This record gives sequence, C-alpha cells and structure tokens, in this order.
Amino acid sequence: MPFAEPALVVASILFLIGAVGIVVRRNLLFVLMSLEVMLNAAGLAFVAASALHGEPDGQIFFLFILPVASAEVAIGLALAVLIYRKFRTLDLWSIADSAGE
Amino acid sequence: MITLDSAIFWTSAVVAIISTLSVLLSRNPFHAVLYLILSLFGVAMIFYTLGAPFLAALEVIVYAGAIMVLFLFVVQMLSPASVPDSAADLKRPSVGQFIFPAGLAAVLLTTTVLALYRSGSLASADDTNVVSARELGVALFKNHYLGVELASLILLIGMVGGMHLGRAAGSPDDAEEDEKVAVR
Amino acid sequence: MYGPSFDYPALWLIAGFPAIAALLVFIFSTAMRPKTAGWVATTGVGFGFLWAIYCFVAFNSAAGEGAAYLRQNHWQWLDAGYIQASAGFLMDRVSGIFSLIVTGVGFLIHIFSTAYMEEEEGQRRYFGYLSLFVASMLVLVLADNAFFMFLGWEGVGACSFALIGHHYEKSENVAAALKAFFVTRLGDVFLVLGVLLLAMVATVDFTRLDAIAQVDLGTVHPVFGITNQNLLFIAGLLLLGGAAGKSAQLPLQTWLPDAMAGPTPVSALIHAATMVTAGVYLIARFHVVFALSPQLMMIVAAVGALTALYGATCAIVQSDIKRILAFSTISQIGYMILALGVGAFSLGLFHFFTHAFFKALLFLAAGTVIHSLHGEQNVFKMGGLRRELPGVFWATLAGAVALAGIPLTSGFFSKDAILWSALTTDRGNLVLYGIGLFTALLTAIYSARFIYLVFLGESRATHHIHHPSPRQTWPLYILAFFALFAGVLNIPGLLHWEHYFQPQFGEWTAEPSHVLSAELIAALVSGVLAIAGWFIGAAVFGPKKVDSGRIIPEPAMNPAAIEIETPRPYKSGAASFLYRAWDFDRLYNATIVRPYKSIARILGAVDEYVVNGLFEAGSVILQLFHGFVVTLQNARVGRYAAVMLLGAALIAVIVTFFGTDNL
Amino acid sequence: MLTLTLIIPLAGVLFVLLAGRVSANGARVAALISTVLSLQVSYLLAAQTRLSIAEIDKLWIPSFGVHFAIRADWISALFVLLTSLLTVFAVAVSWKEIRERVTSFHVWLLLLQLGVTIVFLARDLMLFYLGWELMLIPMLFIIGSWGSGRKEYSAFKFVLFTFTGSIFMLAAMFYVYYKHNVETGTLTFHMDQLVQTSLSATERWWVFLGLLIGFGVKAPMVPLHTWLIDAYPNAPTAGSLMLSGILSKTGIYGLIRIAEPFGGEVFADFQPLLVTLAVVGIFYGAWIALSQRDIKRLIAYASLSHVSFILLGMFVSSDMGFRGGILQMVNHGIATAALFLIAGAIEDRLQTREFPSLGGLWRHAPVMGAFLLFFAFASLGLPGTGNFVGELYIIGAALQFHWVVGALAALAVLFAAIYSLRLFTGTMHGPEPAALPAFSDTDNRENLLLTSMAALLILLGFFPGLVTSPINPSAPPPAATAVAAHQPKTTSLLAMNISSPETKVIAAPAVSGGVE
Amino acid sequence: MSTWFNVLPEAILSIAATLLLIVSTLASTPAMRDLLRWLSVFAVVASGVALVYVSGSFGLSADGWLNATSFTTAVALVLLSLIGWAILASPVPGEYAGEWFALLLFAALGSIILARVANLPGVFLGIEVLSISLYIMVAFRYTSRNSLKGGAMYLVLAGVGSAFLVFGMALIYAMYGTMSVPELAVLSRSGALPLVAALGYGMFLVGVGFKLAAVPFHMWAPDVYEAAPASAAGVIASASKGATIAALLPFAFLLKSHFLVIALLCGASMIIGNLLGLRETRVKRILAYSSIAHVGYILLGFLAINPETPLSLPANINPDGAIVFYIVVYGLSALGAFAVLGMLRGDNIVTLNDLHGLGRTQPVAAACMLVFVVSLAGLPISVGFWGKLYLFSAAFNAGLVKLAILGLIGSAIGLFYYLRIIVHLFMVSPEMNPRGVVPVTSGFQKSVLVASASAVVIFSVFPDWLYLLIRGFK
Repeated sequence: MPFAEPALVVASILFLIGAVGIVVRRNLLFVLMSLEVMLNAAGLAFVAASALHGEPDGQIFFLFILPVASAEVAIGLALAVLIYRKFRTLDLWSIADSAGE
Repeated sequence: MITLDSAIFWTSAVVAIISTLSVLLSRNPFHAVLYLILSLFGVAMIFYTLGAPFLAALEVIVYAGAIMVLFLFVVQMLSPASVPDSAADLKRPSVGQFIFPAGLAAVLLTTTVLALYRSGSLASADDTNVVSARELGVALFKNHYLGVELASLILLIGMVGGMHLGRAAGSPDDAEEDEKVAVR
Repeated sequence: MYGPSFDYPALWLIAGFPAIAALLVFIFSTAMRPKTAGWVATTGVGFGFLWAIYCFVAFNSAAGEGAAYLRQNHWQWLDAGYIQASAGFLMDRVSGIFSLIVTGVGFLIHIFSTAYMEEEEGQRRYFGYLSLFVASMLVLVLADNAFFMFLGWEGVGACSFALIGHHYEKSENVAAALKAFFVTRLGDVFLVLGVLLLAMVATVDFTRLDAIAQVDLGTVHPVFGITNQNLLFIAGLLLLGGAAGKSAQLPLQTWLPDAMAGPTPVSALIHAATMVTAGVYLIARFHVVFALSPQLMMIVAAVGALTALYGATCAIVQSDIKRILAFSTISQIGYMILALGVGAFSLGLFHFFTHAFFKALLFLAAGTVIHSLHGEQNVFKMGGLRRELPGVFWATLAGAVALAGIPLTSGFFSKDAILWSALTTDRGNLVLYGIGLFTALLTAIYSARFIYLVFLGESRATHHIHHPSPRQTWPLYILAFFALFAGVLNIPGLLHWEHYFQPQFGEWTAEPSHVLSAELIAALVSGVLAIAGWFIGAAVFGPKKVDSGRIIPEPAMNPAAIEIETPRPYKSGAASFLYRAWDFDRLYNATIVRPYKSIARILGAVDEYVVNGLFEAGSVILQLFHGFVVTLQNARVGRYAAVMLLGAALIAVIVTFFGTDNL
Repeated sequence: MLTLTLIIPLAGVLFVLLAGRVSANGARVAALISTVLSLQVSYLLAAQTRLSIAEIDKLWIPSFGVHFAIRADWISALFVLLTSLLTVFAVAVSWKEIRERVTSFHVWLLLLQLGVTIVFLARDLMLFYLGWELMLIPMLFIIGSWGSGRKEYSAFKFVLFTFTGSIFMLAAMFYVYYKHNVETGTLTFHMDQLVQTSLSATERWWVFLGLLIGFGVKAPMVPLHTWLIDAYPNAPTAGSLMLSGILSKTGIYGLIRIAEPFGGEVFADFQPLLVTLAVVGIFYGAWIALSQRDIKRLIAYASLSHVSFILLGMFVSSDMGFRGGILQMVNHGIATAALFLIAGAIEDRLQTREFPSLGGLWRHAPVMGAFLLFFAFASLGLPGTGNFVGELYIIGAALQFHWVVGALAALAVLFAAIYSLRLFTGTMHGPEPAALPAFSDTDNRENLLLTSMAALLILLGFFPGLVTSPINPSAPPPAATAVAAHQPKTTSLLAMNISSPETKVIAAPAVSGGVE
Repeated sequence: MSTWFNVLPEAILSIAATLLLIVSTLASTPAMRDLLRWLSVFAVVASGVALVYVSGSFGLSADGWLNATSFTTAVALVLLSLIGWAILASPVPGEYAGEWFALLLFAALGSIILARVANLPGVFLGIEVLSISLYIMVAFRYTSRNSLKGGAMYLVLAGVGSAFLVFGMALIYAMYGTMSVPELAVLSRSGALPLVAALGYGMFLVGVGFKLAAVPFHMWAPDVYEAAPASAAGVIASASKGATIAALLPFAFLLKSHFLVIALLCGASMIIGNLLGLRETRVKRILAYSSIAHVGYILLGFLAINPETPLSLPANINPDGAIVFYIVVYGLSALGAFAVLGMLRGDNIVTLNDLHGLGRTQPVAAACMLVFVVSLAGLPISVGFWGKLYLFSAAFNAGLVKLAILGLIGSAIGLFYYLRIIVHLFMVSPEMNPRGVVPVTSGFQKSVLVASASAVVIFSVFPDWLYLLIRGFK
C-alpha cells in the first residue's frame, strides 16, 4: 500500500514544525527537542523513501542518523547544564543579551 | 477503502503531528518531553506501516527510551518546576512570533507537496516489502561498514564531548578550571 | 669668419657684466658688506656700459661695410614644432641705442643708489635685483628672437616685483608690487599669444622679420581658418596688448603710479631706462607687423595719443611728487607710442632717447628732495628748496624744461618732431595732432607746477634739510647736460637720427613732409605753446600763490583693495576724478579683482563640499547598508534560524517556480 | 643597468634594516647610500638609452603568462632618473624631520621607489599593475604613521581611491588579456603582444575608459582629485614630495604609455572631453589655490593645476605638446618638491601652516625667502626655468589644437602667477604676525638641496633639449620602436650640442643681410 | 589487495585519535603535552603518506564510499596540511591538551572523508564528524560564558543545517533510489531535473551553505568565531570550509539545474559579507565576515566549473584548480591571522584597540599579521591576489562577467576593514592601548608563524610553485 508519499508529507510537516519550534522557542531545552524532531522527521523521510524503492539503504541511513542525533543531544544537554550553571537560565535571548566572559 | 494499515497509518500520523505541535506549544518541559515521546511512538508506528519493523523498534528503544530519558534527567536536574511557568522563556510564544516562521514553513510545505504530487515521477512500489532485521544487518555490514565505523566514531566524539563538558560539573572552582581548559 | 673677435666683440657680455655682478651679490650676499655689494653692482653695470659702447662702435663700423646687424647665435634653445628659438644676441641700430641708454642711465642710477640707499636695510638684495634688472632689460633688447626676448621681458617683470616690494614690511608696498606684476603679466599673456601666432605664420627671428611682409595675406590659415591678414592683425593687437602692459598704456596703465612704492632710484630705472620702454622697443621691433595694416597703426596711434592725454591730465593735479612724475611718464610713453603709431618709428625712439635723460634726471632729483626732506613726498609740504639745494634745483629745472618741451631743449626737438609727423604723415591726422598739442600744453603746465611747488616760494617744509652727497648730485648734472642738449642729434633739417635709422625702418617709415617752412611754423607753434603752458603753471602755482593752509593729502593706499582710496582732495569733482586717475582702479576692482576673489572662495567651497561631498556620500551610503545588514546580527538563535529558514524557502521557491534547468 | 635599478632598492631595504639595528642615523645613512647608488645607476641607464633601448624579458609566472619584462627607452629612463633623484631628496629632507621609527620609514620609502621604478620600466601589464599597487602600502604607512593632521583619514582616502581606480584599470587590462587569449590561444600579459590584439571600437572604448579612470585617479585628473587635497598636506614632507613629484607622474605615464596605445583610434572620441577636463582642471586648481589658508593645501591645488597643464599637453596629441608635457613633468616634479620642502621647513619651525599666523619671515630667513621666491617664480613659469619652456610648448600645442584652448592655457599662466606670489608674499612679505617664535634660516642641508633643485630647473630652462631632444618625434612612441631613432652619438646626458658662436657665424652677405 | 586498504588514511587518523585520548590521561606535564602535539602531527603526516600511497590505486572503493583520484587526494592533502598547521600553531597550555589534539585529529578525519567521499551518507557522516568535533572545540573553554554561548548556538544551528541536509538527501533518494554520487551525477545530467530531486538538492545546498557560512546561512559565523578559541576559529574558517567545498565539488552537476541558487549565494556572500565587516571593531568578527566574503569568491570559482568534464588540476585558468589553490591560500592566511590573535589574548574578544602599538612592541607578530591581512585583502602582489585572479579569470572565462564585477566591487569594499586592521596595528602608539596588551608568544609559535608568513610571501612571488606543489600530490 502506497503510504510512502503521505509519509513523506507527514515527515515534511514534522520537519517544519521542528524548524518553527527552533525559531519561536527561547528555552534551550525546547530548542533541542525541536532539533530532535527535525532529525527524526528527516529519518522518517528516509524510511519512506526506502519504502518507495523497497530497498534497505534508506533504513540504513536512518541508522546513521540515530547516533548523530544522540551525540548532538548528549553534547547539547551537557551544554545546557553548563549554561544553566553560568547564566542561571536557559533563555537563549537573555543569554544572547548577557555580557560575555 | 480503509484497511487496517491505512487506519494505523493515518491515526499515528495525526497523533504524531498533534503531539509534536503540542511539544511546540507546551509551557512545561515535562509535558513537552512526554508529548515528544508520544510523537516518537507515532513515528514508530508509521515506520511499521512502511515496512520497517526493526526501525520501529529502534525508534522506540533508542529515541524514546534513551534520548528522551536523557532529556527527562536534565529537565529534572535543572528543575524548572522551581521556575514558574510564567518565566519568559517558558511562555507560549505569541501568535505574532509564529507568523513569520509559520509562513515560511507553509511555503516550504506547499513546494514539497507540489513536488511530490505534481511531478508524480516518484517510483512507488505497489506493495511495501518488509525489510527484515536480517536483510538490514547484512546490507549494513556488507556495503556500509565504513558508515558503521564513522557512526561509532561519532558516538565516541559525542562521548568525549560529554565527558569534557561534564567535568565542569565536578569542580566549583573556576580559576583552576580556567587554566586546565586554557587554549587559544 | 666673424667670430667674437676684436672686430665683433661678444655681445652677451653687455648683459653678462651686470648679470655676473648680480650673481656675485646674491651668492656672497651674506659674506659681503652692503657697501661692497653696491660697488660690485655698480662696477658690473659700468663695465656693461663700456662694453655696450665698444659693441656699438664695432657694429657701426660693420654697418659701414653694409651689414645690417651683428648677431651671435649660441645654441638652439627651443626646438619643438614651430617654436624654434636660439639663445642668440643681436646688435642693430635699435638695440644698440637701447643698450646704450639702459646701461648708461642704469650706471648713473646705480651710482646714485650707492649714496641713496646707504641708510636703508637690505642693500644687498636691492643691488642684486637692481643689476639683474638691468641685465634682463639688456637681454630684452639684445635678444635675436622674440622667445629669447621674452626671457628678458619676464625677467624685468620679476625684478620689478622684487624691487617695488623692497620695503616688504608694509603691506601696501607688497600690494603695489603684486599689482605691477599681475597687470604686466596680463600683458605678457597677450604677448606670448601674439609671438606664438607670428611664429606659426611666419617667423619671430628678428633678422628675418621681413618674411612677415612676404606672407601671402590672402590665404586662409589651416589651423585658425581665417586669412593670414586677419591673423597678423590679431597678432599685432596682441603685441600691442603686451606693449601696453609693460609700457603702462591704456588700459593697462594702473600699475605704474603705485609702483612708486619702491625706492626712488628704482622708479627712475623703471621709468627712464628699463621697464616701461620695453613696449616701445617691442613695437619698434615688430614695426613690420604693424606697418602692414593701417587699422592697426590707427589703433596704436590712438592708444598712444589717449594715453598721453590721460597721463598729462592726471599729472596736473597730483600731490605726491613721484606720482606727478609717474603720470608724466605714462603721458610721455604715450607720445612715443603715438609716434610709432603714425609710422615715425625713429622719432618714437628719439623721444625715448631724450625722455630717458630728463625723466631719470627728474626722478633722481625727486629722490634727492625726498631724501633731504626725510621721506616727505607731498609737494604741498615742500617749496623754497632752491635756496637749500641750488645744484639740484638747476638740474631739475633743466629736466623740467626738457619735459615741458621748451624750445631748444632735447624734449622740444623730439616732441615737436612727433607732433609734426602726427600731422603730416599719411598715417597721422588733425585729431592726433590736436591731442598731442593739447597734451604738450598740459605737460608744460605741470612741469612748471612741479618746479614752483617744490623749489620756489617759501618753504612749507617742517624738517631741516639733509644735504645730498656728490654721488647723488653728479649724476644729476650729467643727466641735465644730456637733457638739455641731446636734442641736437635730430635738429630739423639735419636729422642725423632719422637718417641713421633709415636702413632699419626703411620703407616702413611713413615720411612726413619736409617742407622746411611749414615745419618751422609747426615748431614755433609747439614752442610757443610750451612756453605759454609754463607761464600758466607759474601763474597758478607761482610764489605766494600756494598758501600752506591748502594742503592736498597724499594718497593713502589700501593694501587690501589695490586702489587709491582718498577723500575728495579738491573742491571740484573733476579735479578729484583726475586726482584718482580717472577711477580706473575702482573700475578694475569692481569688475575684475573682487569677482575673481569671490569666485575663488566659491570654488573652494564647491570643491570642499560638493566634489568631495560626492565621494564622502558614497562612503556614507555604504555605511548605511552596513548598518542595515548588521542589525540582524544579535546573537539570537531563533532569529538566525529564521533567516536560515527564509533562505531555504527562497531556494525552494526559486527551484519550484523559476524552473530547474535555468541558464 | 636595468636590473640594478630594481635590485638596488631591494638591497637597500635589507641594508637599511641591518643598519637600523645599529642606530637611527645608520638607517638614514644606509638609505642615502642606496638612493645615491640608484641615482648613479639610473643616470647611466638614461645615458645609455639615448643610444639604444635596454630590455629584459623573462617568463615569470607561466600559468598566467606573466613576464618579467622591463624595457627602458628614453622616457622611461628619464622618469626612473627623476624617481631616484627625488628619492635622494626625500631621504635628505627626512633627515631631521623623521625622528621616530626611522628604519621602517626608510624601508617604506625604498619600497615605494621600487614600485615606482617598476611602473616606469614594466613592459608587462601584470608587472606594471604589481608595481602600481606596490606603491599603495608604503604610501599608506608613510602618510598614516608619519603624517600630520588627519593622517589616517588621508592615508585611507588615498589608498581607497587609488585601489578603486586600479580595479577599473585591472579589469580593462584583464579584458585585453582575455581577448588576446581567445584570439591567439596564448596567455600573456606582455604589452607588445597585447597591443596587437584586435579589439572592436566599443571594446576599445571601454578598455580605454577603464584605464583612464585608473590613471586619472593617480594623476589626478579633475574630478578624481579629492584624495590629493588631504593626502598632500597631511603627508610628511618626503611623502608629499614623492606624491606630487613622482606618483602623479606614474598616472600620466600610464596614460601616455598604456592607455593611448590601447585606446588607439577611440582616443579621438575622448579627446574633446579630456582636453576640456584638463583645461577645467588648470583653472579649477589655480583658482581654488588662491582661496586656501593652508600653504600646503595651496601647493596641493597648485600642483593639481600644473598636472592638468601637463595632461593638456598630452591630450592635444601633438609632438610639441608631448615634449612640453614630458619636460613639464620633470620640472613640476622638481619645483613642487622644492615648494613642499620649504613649506615643510616652515611648518617644522613654526608648527603652523596657516597664512594668518605667517608673514614677514624674510627678515629672519632671507635665504629661505630667496629660494621660495625663486621656486614661486618657477611654478608660475618664469623664463629661465624649465617650467617656462614646458608651458610654452604646451600653450603652443594647445594653440594649434584650438585657439580657445590655447588662449585659456596662456591665461592660466597669469592665474599661476597669482597663487604663486600669494604663497610667497603671504609667508615672506608683509608685517610679522604677533608672537612669532624664533625663526631660523635654512641650514646647510636644506640650502644644498634647494640649490641643487634650483640649478636643475635653471639648467632645464636654458637647455630643455637635455630632456626633449632625445624624444622620438613620433610621439607618443609605440613601445616597440621607442626612441630607437634618435641621433646623439655620445653617452653623456649633457651631450647638448652647445657650440661656440663661431660655428654659427657666416660671412657677411650683401648689404641687406647682416653679419652673423 | 582488498579495497579495505583504501580506508588506511582515515583508519590511521581515527586510531591515532583514540590512542591520543588514552595517552592523554597519562600526560601530566607540559613537556609530555608537547609530545602529544608531535604525536598528532605525526599521525597527520602518516595519514598523508597513506593518502599519497593509496591515491589512484583504486577507483571507487570501500563499496562506493570513497574514491581516490589524484584530485581528491590533492584536496585531502591540502586539508590535512591545513589542520596539521593548526595543530602546530594552536597554543594549548591547558591540562586537556590531549583531548584538544584528539578533536583536531577527528576534524582532520572528517575533512579528508569529505574530500574523498562518494556517496550521500558519507557526506552526511563526514560533515557530522567534522562539526561535532568542532562543537566541542568551540565550547572547549567551558569556563567562559562566551564559549558556552557560541557552542550552544553552533550546535543548534549546525543541527538545523544538517537536518536540512539529511531531509534533502532523503528527497533525492526518494527520487532516484540511489545514494552514490557518480550515479546521481549520471541520472541528474540526463534531462531536466524532476521537482522532487530539485527540491532535495535545494535543501542539500541549505545544509552545505550553512557549513560554508554562505549568505543567508552565515548569521552564526561572527558569534561562533568570536566565542571559539582562536585556533578553533581558524580551523572552522579554513579546514572545515575547505572540506565542505571539497564535498560540494562532486556535485558540480548541480550547476546545470541550480545555477541561479548558487549564483545568488555567491553574489550575496561577496557583497553582504564585505558590507558586514565595514565598521566592525572586534577583530575575530572582522575575520568571520571576511571568511563569508571569501566563500563568495570560492563559489564564484565553483560556478565556473564545467559540469561535463571531470575535475582536474591543469596548469592554466581552471576553476577546480583555482578553487583548490584558493583553499590553500585562504586557509593559510586565515589560520595565520587567527593564530596571531590567539597569541594576543587569553580571552576571546579582541578589539581593534587591542592591536594598538603591536607594530612596535611585537614587530614580528605584527609583520606576520600584515602579511596575512594583505593576502586576505588580495592586494598585489600577495598570494591572495593570485588566488583571486585565478578564480576571477576562471569565472570570466566561463562568462560570469557580472558576478566577477560584483566580486571586484566586494573586494573593493572589503579593503576598507583590512586597512583598518593594518592602521590599528601599526599607526597607533602602544600608549593608546586600553588593556595594555603584552602579547604572550612562545618562541615555538613565533617560529611557526614566521614560517607560514614566509611561505605566503614566497608563494606570492612565485605562485606557480604552490601550484606545482598541489599538483605534485599524486
């Protein structure tokens, strides 16, 4: 059953929701989550694409996305913790406006 | 005609989209994480309908199971509960903030949909053939060993990063940290 | 072969001696004692004089063998296209006379200066420029082509600038010097253009000027698209302009009265020997060009006559002793130009010859007077000097009568001959003659006025008298002698002078009628007129006519605007008008000087704010753009992501709607 | 000879750096030695080029076809000579004026000389361009670090203007290069090949325009001159000396040696515009100069006027004008240098350049006054100085071009008189300003410099042939055959045939004639 | 010999990096840390040798992941040498030097993969290896708030970028069902591009554009450059850009379909990049803006590539060669400039005022800076000028006159801020320096600087030598 194209549409919808989230949310945690959503949506797109062609390559690509996503999250969250320590907030705007050093 | 698969697909798609939206809109990180987990479940179901059961499992285990839990830990650690929901960064973004990005997103979406359906040149397999874990493994390790290596390296780098940045958690004293991490 | 030899001495030395002297003075100026400087300069000019005599004699002997000129051509100086000029010297009748006068009178003036300048500051500078002045004048008159002549021509201007501004501490002197230089420079512009035109059409080699007569007047000149005739006419006008500039003829005469700012001997040099006569020399030199076109001669004559009248009218009311003489110079030069204009070239030179003596004499005398009165220049504050300075008085009297043209003085012969030609040559006419006569009358009047106010009557002077040294008086006596008797060279009937110049001006001279009776009558008329004028002057300004109460203020010069700003010194407006030299200065200031300055200021502002502003504006615009693009850079992840999203959307739109296989 | 003119400055740089380690004076002496050496060399070079062209041509950057091609015909050699001469002057005037970071100053100065020399010698467009840009950085430093007033601003303005202009120039050069490559398939920047490129009229039009802008900025040609008004006054004396004396000449040199050959026939289309601009420039500069309060600004505008005069001579496209222009370039180089030297000396003594606080200096400094008077007369074109000859030629050529142009050019001489004497009387004449500090006359060093400059001007005034006679009548010379044709069979610059009068004296002809 | 062998260079780097991590725990004294530096340099050299060794011996290898033509080898070697230079020049007094060098090695690994990779996941993974190690390097000095700021920003935005990259790849894959670049090239050249693929490539370009910091994906550059340690910033500017370009080169076939898009990126970068720098007072940001502009120039060269012919390094005006040449030129200059800044101050923010009087207190460093800046500005006769000339003439030959003119205008604007750096370096007295900078430079770093500066000078006089050098890699 041809779910591939609808799946691609769904993927792009998720992807864009993630993008919008990154634009509009100020809290670092939320931004990271949106990032996850985007990567995940990209993965979904790949799986759908592989479903189109009925071969495993797309799914394999998803397997490559996974570690990337987790690595990014690991570093991102570590940064979040540090930033919270230094700035007492996760608000990216106020962080941006606050002085360096 | 509505088959079981299509029902599953559409419901899970709707679930995924709505829950992702509510991640975007929620004000409490806890809820956000939970919504995200929900949307991941939805995506996993879609994987299933797309004939990638193994990936569906991975999605649940790795994403929902590992990454999101990591999120939860951090959320708890930073305990934004102490922070009132009314904190500037947790407020739900106003509609005005949405207009511009949402507009752009709409543009992108329309172009994508146009591309997908106008050209219709996509070769769609009439029937989804399920890729078993075995085939996947074979393909992965036969053709893409380099990718696997790189992926593992990426995880290693991530680990290094986590460790390095995590060090800070230990030491309250910045001064001595400073010259430890000194680099120009 | 005629190299510089005993027979044909090196001409360049005539100018060379003064030049070398000047060079010595300049180079060792700091080492030299002022006195020494004076003597070095004087010696240089003296040698120049002797050498000039030697050369002149040598030339005459050659002329006896039928040669028209001596020429020594040293090297090719200018060599480009039609500008071909050698650095060469030429001695013929005209330049011979001129070089004699320049060196001779110059020598006397130098001697005079050694005494006159004794107490002054900056003697070295003074003498250096003085003999350089003489040297340049000699180059002017001895050059063998117009371009080389121009070297001397400009050198004269430069030295006059330095000398007029000798007392540079006072702004008005500086202003006067600048005025002299600029006005004459304007003339030089015309001269350059004229010379270039001539060079383009024919030649400016003085030995080949007859070639100008051979030019086919009918043909159209390729460059200018007008016939050679008109071209030569224009060239002549331009030359006249140059002459007017240097010789202080209308309308470029305004600089001369102010040139009084310099020390008096300088004025003597400028007026008698060197600078102002350059114009006369120029026209005499290029007589061919002028003689070719009657209209041109007419214009020249008119300029001369009018200037003569102008100078006389102004001189008659002046109060400053030197201004009187200055205006008289203008007037007398006018006579010379008139003479040239009516085609009596040799007579023009003759008047130059005589004038040189009596004018130098008068100026030096004036200098002595001023000197002895400690710088007093207002004739109404003098008087009765006859008792104090008898020698000076008699000498001055000689000069004055010569200037007035009292019969049997040199001035009489020269002036009368000019008037006669103005009447009888085919170029002359009654109007010119009339003007000349009237001017002669005025001349006599102000000469008398000069004598009476300065020397006769009771003393109105406040200072005690400072007696001149023999070095000041002897030159006066010598000059007085010539002033009285130089006329014999051209006694009507004998006319050595005119015959002497016959080969030079030859066919170009417009012959006056030589009916002796008529000529004698004319001479009688002018003589009587002169005497009458003298008596009128005596009657008006004679003893007990001028009370010390009625004193005319001396002109106060306003350095900012180079013009005479005086209250109306006389009750009659006309007199004041004449006193202010017909208000030429005001006219020029209003029409030329002030507009020029204001335009300069405006242009300056334009360059500052408009032209430069354009480029500044460019940078401002760039910075505006910068500000525009940089405002987005506010470290906010959300906004950055939004821009990325925008880019992505743009790309998507382009790809989708502008086609993919574009370009 | 040829390579030495380039090597000596380079070696000089190292020499100065080493000597600078010893002492400041060491650097000065080293710089002086190297400049005097290159003066000697370029003198010999010039003497040689009176007979034959010196040339070197090596492939330098094959991948671009950039040649190390330098050629010295008379004109190039002349300007190289002028360059090295003025560099000697520059070192000498900086002797006391430059007190800090002496070493680097002289290093930059020598680099500047190198760049200019390359420009005057290069026969390869890219090499020319490199030399052209090589002048930028040194000048930036010389103005920016040792200047006065708004020095950084001026330095910036200079560099940005020149660089922007040179971009147009480069674009034009590159286009020809490209076309030549398309035509012949060979990559070369060598002029002799590139001039043979066949370009359509419109192409030539654009190429010429690009080159014109590039060179016009440097010259400078009105209205591209505004950098000059800041750069000249605010540079140190040596800087303004080099700027006005040489760098402006590079622009003109480029116009006659590069722009005109490439412009070819389209030059005729530009000629009216260019002549107009030149005339406008003459009066513009002369007029504004009068309204200046700052003596150096006055000199700057005067220099603008003179440069426009030179350009006029170049643009009327006649042999006479060309000779006048070349001669005038030399004269202007020397005269303006001298004026800047004196102005710098005054500023150095009084710390001011404004007329209101100047005047009556002659009493204190008669010698300086005499020199200033001389050079003022020189700059107003008094006969006896080379300037007169140059201007006379140019006026004569302009008169042949069109009588109006000629008349205006002649009138400009009057204007020149006005501002020049304003400069002199404003400083030396008139009453002294209140509170004039002790003012010392020129010292021996300055006297020596000024005397030599004056001597040069007078020499050129009486023997202009020294400069002009070797110029090939077919001016401006197409590079290849430049100056190959001229006669003098001696290798001394002073080979004017100044013959004693005897040679010119011939037997007295008939009565009409005269004894010659 | 199995095609496994072709992975040797990457293998060497990754093993060396892992070893380094282990050894670094033992390295306690500065001396031993210097040992680590040399170890990593050795690793780089070794993998370079390996590269040369395996070059050309295989076509596509590692099952279509890598290829080893002489061109890719040359590019990879260029990138390696840049990072090797960074390792030599980066001053790491701190205790965690081992990690730093390890991260640099990982970055090197990512770069050479990008230089050699031949399929989509390879591109993705290479970019990730590179950028994840860069995140950590940017935030390495976690005690400074600035680093954290910049690190977080870089992480998030780079994540977005790679998300776009992947999504684009997904669409491409959905269209063609293959991930091998050569096959894609063949498929895409045949006829007009279907919309899906076009869109996919578009998003792919978004991701690449982000890594390149091409306008409009440039916003992050100034903040991140400023936050990062100078040497990290140098690597971001030089090696990571070069690697991304290298990854883009095989996609030259896009020029047929996406010319307009790339042209826009190029033009905008050249103009806006230079405009942004115009009045900036913080030096690192200035360099960031200049890097944006330089990406524009490089893209100009990329646009000039003829999609039909294979990549090569011929002698004359040729876009591919010009791009590689420029990567070297720009990389050298940028690394050098950042290295000077790195010596200048401990903290991140260096304003123009901090440069005051450097010309007198630290003539050597200042002179080097002068060389680098002049080369960046592309003033003759610097090697930067030659590089630009190569690029522009290539573009001109390809008929991109308008863009070339735009580039000229851009560089004219750019000259302004480069000049400002020079002026502040040399023409202001040390007293004017607000923070009284006394630069701390070890003799070693100084010598490295001088070496690279003199390299720049030499290549400026004889640009062909650099060319021969690059082509010599085979």
